[in-house]
Amino acid sequence: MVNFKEDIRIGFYVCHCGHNIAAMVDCPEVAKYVATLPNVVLSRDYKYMCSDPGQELIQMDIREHKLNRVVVASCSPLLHEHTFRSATEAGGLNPFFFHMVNIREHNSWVHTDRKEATEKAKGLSQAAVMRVAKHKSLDVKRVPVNPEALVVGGGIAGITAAMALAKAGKKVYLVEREPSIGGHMAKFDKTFPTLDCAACILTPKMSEVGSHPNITLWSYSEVTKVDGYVGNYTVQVKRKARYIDEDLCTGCQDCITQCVFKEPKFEDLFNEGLGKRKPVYIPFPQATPQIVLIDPEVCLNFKRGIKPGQEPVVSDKCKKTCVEACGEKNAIDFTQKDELEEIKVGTIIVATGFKTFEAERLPQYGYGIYPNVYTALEVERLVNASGPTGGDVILRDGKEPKSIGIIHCVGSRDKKTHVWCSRVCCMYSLKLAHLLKEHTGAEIYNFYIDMRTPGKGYEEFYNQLLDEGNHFIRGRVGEVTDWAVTKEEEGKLVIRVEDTLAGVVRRIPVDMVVLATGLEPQKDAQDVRRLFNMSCGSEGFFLERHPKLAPVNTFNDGVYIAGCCQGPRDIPDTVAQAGAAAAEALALIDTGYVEQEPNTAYILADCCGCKSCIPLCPYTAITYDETTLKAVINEALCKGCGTCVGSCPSGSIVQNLFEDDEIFSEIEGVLAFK
Amino acid sequence: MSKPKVAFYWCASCGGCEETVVDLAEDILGVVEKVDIVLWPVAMDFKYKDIESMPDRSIVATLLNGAIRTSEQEEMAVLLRRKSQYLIAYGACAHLGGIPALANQFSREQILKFNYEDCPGMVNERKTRPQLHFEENGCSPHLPEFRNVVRTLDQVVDVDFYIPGCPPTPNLTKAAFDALLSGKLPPKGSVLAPDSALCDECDRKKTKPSDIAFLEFKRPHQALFDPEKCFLAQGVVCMGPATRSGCGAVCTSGNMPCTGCFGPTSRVRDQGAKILSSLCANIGPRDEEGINKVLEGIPDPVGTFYRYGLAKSLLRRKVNLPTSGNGH
Amino acid sequence: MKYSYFPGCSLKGLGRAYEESLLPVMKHLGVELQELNDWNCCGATAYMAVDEGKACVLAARNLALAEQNGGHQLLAPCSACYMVLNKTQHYCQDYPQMKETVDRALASVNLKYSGHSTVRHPLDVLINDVGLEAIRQKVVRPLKGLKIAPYYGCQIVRPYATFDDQFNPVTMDKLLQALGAEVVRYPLKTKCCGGSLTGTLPDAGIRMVYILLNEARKRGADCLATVCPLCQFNLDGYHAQLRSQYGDAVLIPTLYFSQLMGLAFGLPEEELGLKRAAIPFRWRPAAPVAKAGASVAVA
Amino acid sequence: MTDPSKSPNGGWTPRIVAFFCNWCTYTAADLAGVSRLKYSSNIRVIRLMCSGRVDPQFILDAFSRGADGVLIGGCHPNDCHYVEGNYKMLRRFQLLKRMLADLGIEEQRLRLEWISAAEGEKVKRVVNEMTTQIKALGPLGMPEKFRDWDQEVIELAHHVEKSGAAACCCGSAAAPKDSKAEVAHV
Repeated sequence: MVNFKEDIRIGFYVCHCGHNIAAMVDCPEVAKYVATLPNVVLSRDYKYMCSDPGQELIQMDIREHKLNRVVVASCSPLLHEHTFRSATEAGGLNPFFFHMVNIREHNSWVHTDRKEATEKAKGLSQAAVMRVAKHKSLDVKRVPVNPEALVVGGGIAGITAAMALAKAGKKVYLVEREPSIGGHMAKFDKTFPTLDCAACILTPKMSEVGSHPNITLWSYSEVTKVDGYVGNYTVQVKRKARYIDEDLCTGCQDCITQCVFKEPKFEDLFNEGLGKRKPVYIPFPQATPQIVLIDPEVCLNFKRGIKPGQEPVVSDKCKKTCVEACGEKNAIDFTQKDELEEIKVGTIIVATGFKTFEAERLPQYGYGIYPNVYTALEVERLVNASGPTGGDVILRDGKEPKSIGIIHCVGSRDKKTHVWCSRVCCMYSLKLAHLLKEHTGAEIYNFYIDMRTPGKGYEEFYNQLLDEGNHFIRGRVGEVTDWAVTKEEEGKLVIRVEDTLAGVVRRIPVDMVVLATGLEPQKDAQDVRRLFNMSCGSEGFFLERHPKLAPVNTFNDGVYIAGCCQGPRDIPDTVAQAGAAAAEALALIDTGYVEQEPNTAYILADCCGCKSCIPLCPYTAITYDETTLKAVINEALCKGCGTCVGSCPSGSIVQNLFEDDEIFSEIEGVLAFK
Repeated sequence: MSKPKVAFYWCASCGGCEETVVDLAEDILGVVEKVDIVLWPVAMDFKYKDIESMPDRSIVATLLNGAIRTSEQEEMAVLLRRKSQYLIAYGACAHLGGIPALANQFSREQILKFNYEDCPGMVNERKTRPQLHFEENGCSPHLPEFRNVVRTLDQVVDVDFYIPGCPPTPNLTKAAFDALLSGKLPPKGSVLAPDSALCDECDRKKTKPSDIAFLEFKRPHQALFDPEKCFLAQGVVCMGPATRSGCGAVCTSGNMPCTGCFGPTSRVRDQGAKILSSLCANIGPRDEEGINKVLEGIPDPVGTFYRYGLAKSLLRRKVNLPTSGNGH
Repeated sequence: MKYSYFPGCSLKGLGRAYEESLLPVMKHLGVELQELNDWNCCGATAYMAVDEGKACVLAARNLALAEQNGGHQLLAPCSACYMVLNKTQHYCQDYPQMKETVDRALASVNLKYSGHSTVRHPLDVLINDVGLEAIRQKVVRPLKGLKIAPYYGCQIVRPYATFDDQFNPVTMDKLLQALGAEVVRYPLKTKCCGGSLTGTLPDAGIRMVYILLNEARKRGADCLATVCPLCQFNLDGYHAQLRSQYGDAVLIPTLYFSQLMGLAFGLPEEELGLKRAAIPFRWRPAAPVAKAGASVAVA
Repeated sequence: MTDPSKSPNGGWTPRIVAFFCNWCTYTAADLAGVSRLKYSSNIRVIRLMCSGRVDPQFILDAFSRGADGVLIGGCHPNDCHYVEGNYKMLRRFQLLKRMLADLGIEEQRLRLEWISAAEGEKVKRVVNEMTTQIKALGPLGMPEKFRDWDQEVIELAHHVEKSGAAACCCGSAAAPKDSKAEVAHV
């Protein structure tokens, strides 16, 4: 050890962060106290340490006062550790001779007694000063970034992100769970507030994705496993059996026409169950890829009663007119099985979208009880020219509605279901009101809590709807019932609501009720979160790294989020966010490398070879060397959790940045404050 | 020139350490040839006054074994410290507290009450307890004070070196003498034994699998041990991985698991905490119920993990016992 | 299955038919009910409206007694009792001051309420503990052909929906279906029965009774099934007033679900308190088809 | 120098040392800050990458240096950023709390909590709860206890000193060495 006798010279800085810290912590007093501690040669308080002058101050002091350690007490290290490490490095020191104290998020913002907060700041600062004295010089390791990217989810967010990456010349895998990309947007008729035809603006993008040479599109596929780390992920994708050879199918759809089922008779999920399809089908006319698939649950050529997790069994009972129709193309393959593919990518964009609130959960609104109660998404299909009714609004009982009630905030802004505002329902309700009026001329009643129309042209659209003679009743609907009190109500659905503007309880009979169901996380959001090592907010949407400054980043470097999987948002916001996610991924790819936090562990020569640590490592980074009879850590595989270090019975494993002595000093420090 | 003076002394100990000195066998003759033994109560007749009258630092080295429990032991430790150039804590008790330090789980009163009243076989109708002073036949003997706390030697006086073990092995003892006599001494405060853990010299190491996951812990009386297989692989708590080597793996060679008498390596502050950490982390089940089921096999963690090291552990003693007060 | 049983005043008074039918039905299903020794008023209605503290103390005394007897499952068939006991538990949990008031009062009679008891409703026990299948197996005279409007009233699902949906409870629907009856869709199943208004503002109260009965009739119901003594009283007792106010007495009977269970189980009719109703229920299930070994119910 | 365990406003107030994992609980504490939730100031957080890094020595060391409570925060089961470091901590915790009970340390003084990055509210609740519980228990005060225990030895040392010949005592018997007296080794 060359520097064994080197004097420790610590520079300490406490940041006011404007009033954020200074209002609750007496910063000059903290600086005064720290100045009295051993090894501290300089102690300052400063208004904004993260500002350029603040960082320059550190650099200047390192040179002028021959500092060899730096401590900054300011905000969370998750926010500015990198900033100050860089400043330390710019001053000519190894960046890891720096330590940070969190006196904002963990102190000034959460405490109310100035004296107590000041004492706490002193204690935390003392701990850092004692810790930093033990710090060692460490090297940052650079790891190359695989330039290929993965986009998970083929809705408008995934499509946008994939296209942005592909246009920049990067190879992209786009994995979509459904047989076609397009997501929810493909189901919409028009988009608010401009009333663009959703298909007209989306389908060109879909086919662009489908044919782009840089994009490998895997529909009807799911990510099943993710290994590795930023820049170097190994991803396993399950490609579900379509019973169609994707390379051979031309999308002619002759098989569908020739299917032994002359009429479609199975539930068509793309049309929200309002229409029917055959066992061999294509989800919708503009589906991308233009490849059919066979549903083994209902196809006659498979045995009935497939149990979950089991492979369908071919029965060979059908005449197989589809195979005949396919002819020489020979694309139908009843023996196809799910296949697992492994790909290597450097960055991942998760754009797995949302699901709509299940209206059955609010039985007072009668969905599933009264046939003429619809969800908004069903109405999207109902008014859609390519929908099950060809765009005619024909109710489930065959009638055309003369009056329609649209109930807002179904499953939103409600403590019993979801507390959040789903952001899009007010606007899509206005859009549906407009479309329904256009299609049927019916009287339209909107029942709302508040009209929320923030967005370019949104308020104007609301005004237009008011002018069109739609009724707006402010009040949360109590119930939808077929309990008729008057003659006029007989045979109708009665909406009971307190009109909070007029101060009366109203009963409004209508022919059709539309429930503006809110947006919620996908059912398997928790599984997906674990797969990609992300976090979820308490409501279940994926958590961004920082709500303002890192809205598309996650806590897992190299994994980005876009679209409604992060929270409800409309199409323009989703597209913008997808672009931001792609830009983040591009920045990483074009940098070409990532710097890894040097917090890996290593094994000392004194290791006795007891092998206790080996089973503890989830990354199999620890192995037993049969020649030295000791354990060794493969630094490339170590991710720096320190579990082996905490468990080594003879103290023979050291974790860089979190050495035992560093932590013991920190413990001593936090408890030594006077 | 006179031969260097050496002293042996014993405090709260079983006498086993003295045996080790004798176990040097013929080598002891070599030692006796080179040194002048000035104090060795177990074998030779010297008095307190003899030592007291010696000039300070006139003894080259004192090997003191046993923990410190009484005022007499403290006084001797202080005296010998003053008279010696090197004070060596000899054996687990002086080094770590040893078996006597398990008494740190009980209060002074609990111990006296048990030993002079409740212990089976005790006949003491008047419940007489030892007194510091008493008069008998015109004499007024003075007895040492029984302290509240059992201490290691270095918790009472400054210690230069440690020779670990219960007892230390002849090899280590001889090596220590060699170092002393040749003047080739390591830095002050060193433990005179290797700094890796026991597995390093245990033959059973090669039989330990790399994927251990404990599903149960057995205690030594609950099973017949495979004489070759790693004890941990047999589900038996073995302190070896957390214990300094140097003993030559005598226990594991004798088909008994290591109980930790050599104490931790220099890199560990609390031997018990470390073996707990290692054993527990490698338990198989993940749910509390399953984990606790496995842990039923360790009914007395303090006695198991701190068999020799309680006095030297981070907490030293059961924390809620009556503290000071001399309990006269 | 063993429960402490808190009858409350209604089941010993106006709602006696509820107790008379519930006890044999539960016994028939192997459910053991032990009446809480020395129970007192649950604290409902007047008390709760005037002084919540005193009401909670009253309810808590019953809960404490149940705990003392080791009966941590307390069955409360009357809706008002059920709600007040539940409310007391919630109040004691959520408001430390209320807990203090309760503790102090109970301490003066050497009682302690720790919050460990659970208040159960018979429907909850029947569906979740006994199970529909066990009930189905006891049915010897299926209520085939009987159309019933299931009426739950307000208190067992509001404000605390403990075992069923707040807006669309279905436990009794399932139970009645298990008895072989046809359940008509009755959207007013949790609407107010008129409650105490029949005594204080008769016009409003009677109107509610009329709405409920009229809607049930409109939907083809032969009778209403209820879980609440007050509901049963209101729906059964004001037909004369209905005639005078609306010119239409709507002579449709209202029964306790337990009475219907007794009939389906083939229990002796006179034990089911059927005669206590003002509007007689004359419909009877067909006698069981004689099966070898099947128990024959008393006619 | 004032008594470290006295709050600046007078009177004893608990000191809780917390070991939070970087990915979930530390982030949750940041979130509590960003959300301006208010909780008691008795907690001192030490950031580790994973709860699996929490060496039981850290816990004992914290107690022995004056902590009245130790809180460990990790990711929820199945959510560990490092797959299962939290389970390893859970297993240690199960035995450690039993061992601490045997050593006379009350159960409430050591707490393991799973707090996800989204649960700022839970940080607040847990810290406040623990502070209240430990306030009720009173100080653990290990440093004071050590001083108290060693009083008996110091008395003797004074006595020996008084009885003469103490002038050139080389072994400094005057005060027991702090048990942490670091030992260098061969």
